[in-house]
Amino acid sequence: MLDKTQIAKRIAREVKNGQYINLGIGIPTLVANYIPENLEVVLQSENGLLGIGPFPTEDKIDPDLINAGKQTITMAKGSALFNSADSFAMIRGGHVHLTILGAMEVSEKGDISNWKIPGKMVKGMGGAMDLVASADNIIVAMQHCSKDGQSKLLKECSLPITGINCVKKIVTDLAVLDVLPEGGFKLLERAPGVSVEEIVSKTEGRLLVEGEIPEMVFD
Amino acid sequence: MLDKTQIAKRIAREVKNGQYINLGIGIPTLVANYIPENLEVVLQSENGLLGIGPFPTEDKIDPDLINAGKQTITMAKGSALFNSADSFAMIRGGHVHLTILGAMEVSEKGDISNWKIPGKMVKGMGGAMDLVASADNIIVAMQHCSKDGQSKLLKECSLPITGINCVKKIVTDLAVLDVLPEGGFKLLERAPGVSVEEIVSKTEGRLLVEGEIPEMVFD
Amino acid sequence: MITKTVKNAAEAVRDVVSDSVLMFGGFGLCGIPENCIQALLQKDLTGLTCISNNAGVDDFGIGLMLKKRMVKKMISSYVGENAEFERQLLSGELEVDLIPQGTLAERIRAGGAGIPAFFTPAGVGTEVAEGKEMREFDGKMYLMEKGLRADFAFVKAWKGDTAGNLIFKGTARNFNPMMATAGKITIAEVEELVPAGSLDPNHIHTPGIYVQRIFQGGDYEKRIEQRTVSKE
Amino acid sequence: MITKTVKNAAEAVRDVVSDSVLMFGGFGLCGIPENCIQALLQKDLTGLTCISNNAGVDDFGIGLMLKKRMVKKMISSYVGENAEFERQLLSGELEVDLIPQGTLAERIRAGGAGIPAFFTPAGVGTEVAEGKEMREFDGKMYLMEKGLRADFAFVKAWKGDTAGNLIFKGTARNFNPMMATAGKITIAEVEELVPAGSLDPNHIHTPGIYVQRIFQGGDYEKRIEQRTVSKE
Repeated sequence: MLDKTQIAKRIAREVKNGQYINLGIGIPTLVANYIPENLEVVLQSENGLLGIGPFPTEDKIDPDLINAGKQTITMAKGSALFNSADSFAMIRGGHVHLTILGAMEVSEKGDISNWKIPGKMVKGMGGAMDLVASADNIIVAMQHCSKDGQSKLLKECSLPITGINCVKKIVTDLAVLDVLPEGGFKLLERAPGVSVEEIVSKTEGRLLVEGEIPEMVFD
Repeated sequence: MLDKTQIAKRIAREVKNGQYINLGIGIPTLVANYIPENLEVVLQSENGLLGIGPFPTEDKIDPDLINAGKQTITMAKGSALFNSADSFAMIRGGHVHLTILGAMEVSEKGDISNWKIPGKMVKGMGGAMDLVASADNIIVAMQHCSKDGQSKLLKECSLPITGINCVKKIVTDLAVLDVLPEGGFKLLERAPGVSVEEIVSKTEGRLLVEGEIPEMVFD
Repeated sequence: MITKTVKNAAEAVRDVVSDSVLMFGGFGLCGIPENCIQALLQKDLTGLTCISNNAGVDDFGIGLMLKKRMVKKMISSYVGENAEFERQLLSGELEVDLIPQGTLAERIRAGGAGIPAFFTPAGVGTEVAEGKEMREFDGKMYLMEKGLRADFAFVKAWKGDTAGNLIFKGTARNFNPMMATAGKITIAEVEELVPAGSLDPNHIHTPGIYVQRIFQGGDYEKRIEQRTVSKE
Repeated sequence: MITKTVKNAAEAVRDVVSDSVLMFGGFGLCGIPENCIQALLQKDLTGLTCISNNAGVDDFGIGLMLKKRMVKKMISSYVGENAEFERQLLSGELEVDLIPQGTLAERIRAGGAGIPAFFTPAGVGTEVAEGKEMREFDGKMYLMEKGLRADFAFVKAWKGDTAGNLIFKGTARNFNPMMATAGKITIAEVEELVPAGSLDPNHIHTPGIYVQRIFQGGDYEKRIEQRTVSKE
């Protein structure tokens, strides 16, 4: 099983040179730490920054410089600031190449739920609905099952939807999977020590398993 | 009869303190020269400037600083630059209080034609259609009649329309007229030496003449 | 040059009345109009509709207005940092309209820009689309969303001049510039107020035409929600 | 940092082919991409659709492309300074789509911003409205207008960095920033190209994400159409 850091490390391998990337709150934010140094990428923060740098040292903290998770940040070399309308113009217009975000559920059609649990939790969708409706490539970082063992990779999402037919790839604590254009999950890799059988049993949606499924390797 | 300078001077009297104003090409541009010095107003240039200053002296000419008539200009104190989308957002959103522009024809319903003579002249509408569709107060500077003596204040415009029900006031070489909300021109003032009868005879659209019509006075 | 200066926050908010629609700039607690919020808290207001990306936290920002029960309705995209908010919402004391963040930003821009409606893909297939017109363009589905305006917009800038021109700092810009365009009366509080002519016209983010009142605020707390640091 | 630098205009326009849709920044001759236009004139292109507020003058700017019969269609708001244009138009050699200037600017912004359509009051009751959907909002009539994109957008900035960030000068900004967002490939020529990190992030008008290629242009003529001066 992968821990959060390993999920982030595995997702970082999906990043390509020259990409502009939006990272969601939680595990996705960690991805920034593991992008290979030889790749040149720019991180977008939907509250108005292209070029997120590392977290500041204590003496460099600036309350006027935060990311979408409200964390204090710095600006990378060559960054640019803009307002929220311009930020989502950028997102909606398809200029951001890759979006990485968390999910509560993903369906075999690529639908995603991550903003609301009726009667229980209402935090709001923030920028997630704009991001998933607009990005060409969406990778989800999530746990394969809920705390009580229910699969979160479903035939249909049970929670209110954030976006439809949008998720392209999922990295969970158990596996890496593609969402096929025609529907269904395709198993690509399994976490160290996790069997194909376990993944099959913990995936409610239609799962395609073809040939030998390699085990992920981490340094 | 008023010359162009006098038309501009007369229109300048309509300007109120604190207004943001867009001046069209030709006579409207001249209005800037006659706004009373005790009034604080800001001139908008739709190519991206709030705060048009005087024309530059020879040594201050900057090809990167022009007005919508492509004339070299300067920036007034406290001005701001922006792009064309932001400029028309400002215009369309009703933030510009007063628009002064030229016209080929105006109808008694306040329709205006000033962008095209079919088969003869096609310069384009530029920003005029946006301006007349958006401004609350539109004053037209124009000649009362064409060169061959035809009235340009009509029942219906004969040329392609720039905007409908938008002109509020007209200053011609002969007269100052309101366009009434219910339709029709109302004569307010006559040019020095011009009789009410002449204005009546040269106005094709419905003309309301009530009481004594004062003659304009210029210094 | 048209002068927009008022003395302080109290004078700036003097004519805000109950049941008004208000916009507040800021993302989380970053770039919020702290002085105006404090001045509004001094007034006896109820029934307000507040448009703001977030709803502050329990003891700061718009959270204080919620606690004082001044707010009838919130229009926001994310309200996750505020327990009192969640309580009022789940108990039905507070009306809430949750809007995707990009749609919220664009609706405010549209409101200020005289665009009554536009189409966006955000929210297609979700409960956000309920009751809204859907339309296909080039094989993709979109929702129609409408422009938003407010009776008063409260924005916070870094620098401003007496003509109302504003410059924001860092990511404290966020929703402030669009909201400045969408208020019937826009009130700007700035950390530093300078005479007109002191700011480079090429650096201005919000032209003065959008600002009806401006004042230099004080005592900015600029509270940080998630203080994160790197080791040296 | 992602580097966008190319050597010169010829390299920047290398893959522009006939029948492409091109956008050109500029208002009149102010802020036009002079170097890119010159490089395009060296190529054997026909059937181009050019989106530009104006069409240059007879012997400069896009006017030179018209003279060389490279252009099949112009999409503009005002073309009054170009006699050759008027001749080709009245003779039917050139297709022309005349669009209100604000609608043109907003359609380009919408194209770059993923907004397929929006409503505007400009053109209601005129021939611009013919064939377009009309709709009433709050008692006022509006037209539906669609977003515009291009295969290539050519923009001219004052300063730019190797990451593609742009700063414009004076009113040479005009249509350039929106067009930068609406090109599938956006090519920026700048008067001064500096290393990434040299420009203040708060002063940038066009973030580098929109720019695929950038180079430092030269020999700017910056021709003035209406030289107007005051006496001292």
